[in-house]
Amino acid sequence: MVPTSHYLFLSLALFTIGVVGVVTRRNVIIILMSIELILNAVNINLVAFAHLWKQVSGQVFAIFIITDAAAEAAVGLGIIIAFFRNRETVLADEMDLLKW
Amino acid sequence: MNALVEFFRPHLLPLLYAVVIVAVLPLIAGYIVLLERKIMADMQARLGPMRVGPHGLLQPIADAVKLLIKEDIIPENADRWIFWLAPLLSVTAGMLALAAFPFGPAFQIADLNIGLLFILGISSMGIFGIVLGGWASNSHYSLLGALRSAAQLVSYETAAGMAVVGGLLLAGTLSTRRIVEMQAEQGTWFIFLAPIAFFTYLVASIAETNRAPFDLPEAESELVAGYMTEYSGFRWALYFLAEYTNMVVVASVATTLFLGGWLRPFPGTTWLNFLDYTPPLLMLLLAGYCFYRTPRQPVKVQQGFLAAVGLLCLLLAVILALPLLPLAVGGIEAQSLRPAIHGGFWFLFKVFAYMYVFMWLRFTFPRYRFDQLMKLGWHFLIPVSIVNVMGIGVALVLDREAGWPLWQALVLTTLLTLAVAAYLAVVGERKDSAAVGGAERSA
Amino acid sequence: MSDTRASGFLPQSGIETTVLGADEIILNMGPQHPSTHGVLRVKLKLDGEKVVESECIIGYLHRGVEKIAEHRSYQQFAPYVDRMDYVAAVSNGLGYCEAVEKLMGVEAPPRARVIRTILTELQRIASHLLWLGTHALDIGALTPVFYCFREREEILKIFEKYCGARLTTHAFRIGGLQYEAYDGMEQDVRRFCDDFATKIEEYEQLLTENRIWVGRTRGVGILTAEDAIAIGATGPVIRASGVKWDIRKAMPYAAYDQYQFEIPTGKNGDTYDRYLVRMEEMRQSRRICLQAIENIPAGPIMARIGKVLKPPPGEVYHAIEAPKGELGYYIVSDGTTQPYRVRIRPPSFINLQAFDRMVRGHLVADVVAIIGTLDIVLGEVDR
Amino acid sequence: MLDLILFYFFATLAIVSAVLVVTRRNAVHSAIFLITALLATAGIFLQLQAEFVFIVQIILYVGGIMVLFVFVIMLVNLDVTLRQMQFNRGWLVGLVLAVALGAQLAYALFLGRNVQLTGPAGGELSAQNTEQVGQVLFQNYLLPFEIASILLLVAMIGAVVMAKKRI
Repeated sequence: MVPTSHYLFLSLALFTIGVVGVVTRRNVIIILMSIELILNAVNINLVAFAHLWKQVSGQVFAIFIITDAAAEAAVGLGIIIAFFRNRETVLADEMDLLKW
Repeated sequence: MNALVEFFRPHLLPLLYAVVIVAVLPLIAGYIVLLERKIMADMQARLGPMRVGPHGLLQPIADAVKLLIKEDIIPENADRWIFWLAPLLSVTAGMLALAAFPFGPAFQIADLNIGLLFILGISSMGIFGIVLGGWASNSHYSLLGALRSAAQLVSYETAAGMAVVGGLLLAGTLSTRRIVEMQAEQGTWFIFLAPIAFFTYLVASIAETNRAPFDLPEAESELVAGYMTEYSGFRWALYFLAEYTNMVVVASVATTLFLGGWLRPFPGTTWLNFLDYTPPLLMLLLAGYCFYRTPRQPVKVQQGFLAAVGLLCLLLAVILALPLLPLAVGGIEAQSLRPAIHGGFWFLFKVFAYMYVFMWLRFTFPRYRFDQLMKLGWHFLIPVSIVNVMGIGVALVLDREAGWPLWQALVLTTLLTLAVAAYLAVVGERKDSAAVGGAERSA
Repeated sequence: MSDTRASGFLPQSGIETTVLGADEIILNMGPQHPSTHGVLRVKLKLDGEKVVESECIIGYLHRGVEKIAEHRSYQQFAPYVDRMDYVAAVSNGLGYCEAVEKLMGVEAPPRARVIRTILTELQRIASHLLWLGTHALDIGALTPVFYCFREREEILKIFEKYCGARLTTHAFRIGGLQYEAYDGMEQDVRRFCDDFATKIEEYEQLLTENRIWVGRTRGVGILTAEDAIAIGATGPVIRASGVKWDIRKAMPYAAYDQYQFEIPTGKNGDTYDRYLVRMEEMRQSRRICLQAIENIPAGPIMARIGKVLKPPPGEVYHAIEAPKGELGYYIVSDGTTQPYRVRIRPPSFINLQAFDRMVRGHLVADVVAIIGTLDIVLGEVDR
Repeated sequence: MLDLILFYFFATLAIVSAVLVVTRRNAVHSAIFLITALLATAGIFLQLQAEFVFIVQIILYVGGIMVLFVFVIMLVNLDVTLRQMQFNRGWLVGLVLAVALGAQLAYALFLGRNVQLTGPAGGELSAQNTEQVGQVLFQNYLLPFEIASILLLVAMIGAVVMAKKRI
């Protein structure tokens, strides 16, 4: 039996790597991917506790998070495509004009 | 050490099955290619491969050797790493999906509690192989091919998913073995209970394995060979193996879900029991045909080869006939072995019948244009399969709550779904002719 | 070629520009492309998948046939004519021989004229069969090509028995025929015609009511009657647009005035109508052959003309209905044994002018269907 | 014993590919490493007897979202970005702060690692994981389920409006 704290340390590691990705990268697509990583870390926590207390509601909530991640990725990529078509760039710090 | 052996004991048999499948699959894929070329030739009033071995039976081996020896070109500034990874991804996705199929009551690698969903999930990974392959070969044509196939696969995966859900409602469970047992309990295959689900799945699976009339991504006339343009030699063979493995996977899903996996046709009705004798008789017929043709072979070695094939069929006939005889060998009642041995035969028979329909459609229909293909998928196939799922749901509720007999409720809902489908087709036709009028004078 | 490079009309190498960013891509089909029926290079300017503009670049098969004609005697030039539309060599030969006969004021004997008609109609069926096979193959139907070539083989056997050659036959001579009809020719042609009736039903079954075939051809590459006449298109291309114009009826030549046959026309000039028109033409050609074999008149097969032909100075224009359209010969003679000028009106070249007008607004997959429906042969386009 | 081996295998695979996702210059490479990270986490879900979440992760995340990512990366395939700087100017500050946050949380976790947590007792994870998830999803969580579907609908419309060239 793997103690639950191992899963918590793993999800913490993924969470920090995700935050590092979001904070340091310039390419918006990589930032979106790091956000997916963070959501994944959260999922591991949920499923780990669902396993600990034998409650299935943890897994159900994990599924809700996955659907939310799907919605967020779709809209995020939609914005990237719309932005790219106008400014030919995908870098976060070049998106500095509120209206062009 | 023995803890490890003890631990692995329950997994030894599935491991053996896995090795058998992975070893036999390239051979089967090769012989499916030969079968396809023979059927294509037969439909086109010609003979097909006849040179290599009797009636071309050694052609797949010749093809495999040729592909192995052929030079393996990697385009100049292609992304070497992804170029190498893409075909592997496709093949592993195809082979992994084979793990959950019950080829016979005993012969199954893993009876997962989420069997069918596992297969759908893994085969949806196959898209990456195509998309990354097209992107990595850094040529305009393969990029267009990759974009087209990604769009096509994604849209037809939804339609296939909905069609499978239609079948699952009747089965009530996801595990593939239980699905087949449910069909045995209800005595009929699910194709008769949910015909629309079967046909939408048939069309969606053709589109999902990129086969004509939906083979847009590698339409020879426009994009030369789509995402496979820059691949050659063994890498191209991997893509080919992936395509045929996908075909086997898709055919097995249809067999398990709609055509009653290892059950013989009409398992429930007792007066049709003579059908149990068909497997050995069929094999005997095949063996007889081989022996009848042996003297006619021009070359001595071909005669020997064909005789060997005849003997093989005879052996199979004996094995299939064994469980029918009322004898008990080594304590096991022979009759009890019947479902196991005949099951494998019936499963493979249905898989090949399903693939015959694939090949038959390929050689009679021209190719769809890309926008027609998308329109068919989104405007017709997905709505019909969703309405079908609702129809089956309503039928089940009527059956359980209102006490209607199941097949009556299903007939009613199927007719309703057909009405909706007809309406969608008519609307599609009218919009189609309007759009065509517009396109003509757009210059 | 330098000017096109300057205008950036050549496709950019590699894919630095993004598929999304560049709003227009130049797609280069040919000259070596599986579906351009020979060495035709088509430069398409695409917006996404829609064709915005197209340009056909020809000349890859130019052999200077008309210039060669000025240094050959009339008989010596006859084999060159077969190499132009190599799919319908017999009708090329018929056109040239009849033009020179008209120039010399000589008339081929009736027996020669009937045999010429039979062979030309068989050649029309063979040419249409090759068109149907390759056209269906481009649109994706793999089977018709093998059925069509099986029938075409029968016709080529008849040609081989008659004049020893299958493709570039050089079957006719100025003034009549070189070879007498081999005995058993009537039986061969009758057997072919009877068996062909069922075979054409087979093609119809495979394609005509096929939903995908109709979807891919109905409304694709529409050419209205006015455009067709303005461009000067002829043959099945103009008849599918509703114009009832066929040289065999308008200006009968050889023995066409003796036989009854209809001229099929289409309504709205799209690929599907051209398909129907050509299929009907094959049936009509079969009817002509059957009527012609009934009574092949006896008599000489060669008019009395000297060994050395010296037509009187003057000029002549003679047009016949080749499978692709109106094939015309304009010959100017200066009284010597060699023509001063031979100008050939190739139907494929002129039908090809309709390509750009038909292809605009369609998708890349339709471009292939439109090239197929125009039924062009590059030997005739480039000469 | 085997559980631990499996766990460490999946854990290292997930962390290594997560690091590679964040550090790769080429967007497609990081997309592939993200796929391996997602598959590793799916393996961990399997280990925690969460079969349905395992397969939903594969179908939805890897089969759906990542295909979208790769599709967009191919459409937006700018080789010019490869030559530009990948990390923004203040990357060191960001890195330090993030690692500090991680260390704090790690310390908190380390302190509480063998605390006996008391949670809602009585529940049990049945072998038929899918049926159980289905029951709970459609009985106790029906309202969130409907809200999630509306969320997806809104997201779909938003994405289409954003990405369409000419509406």
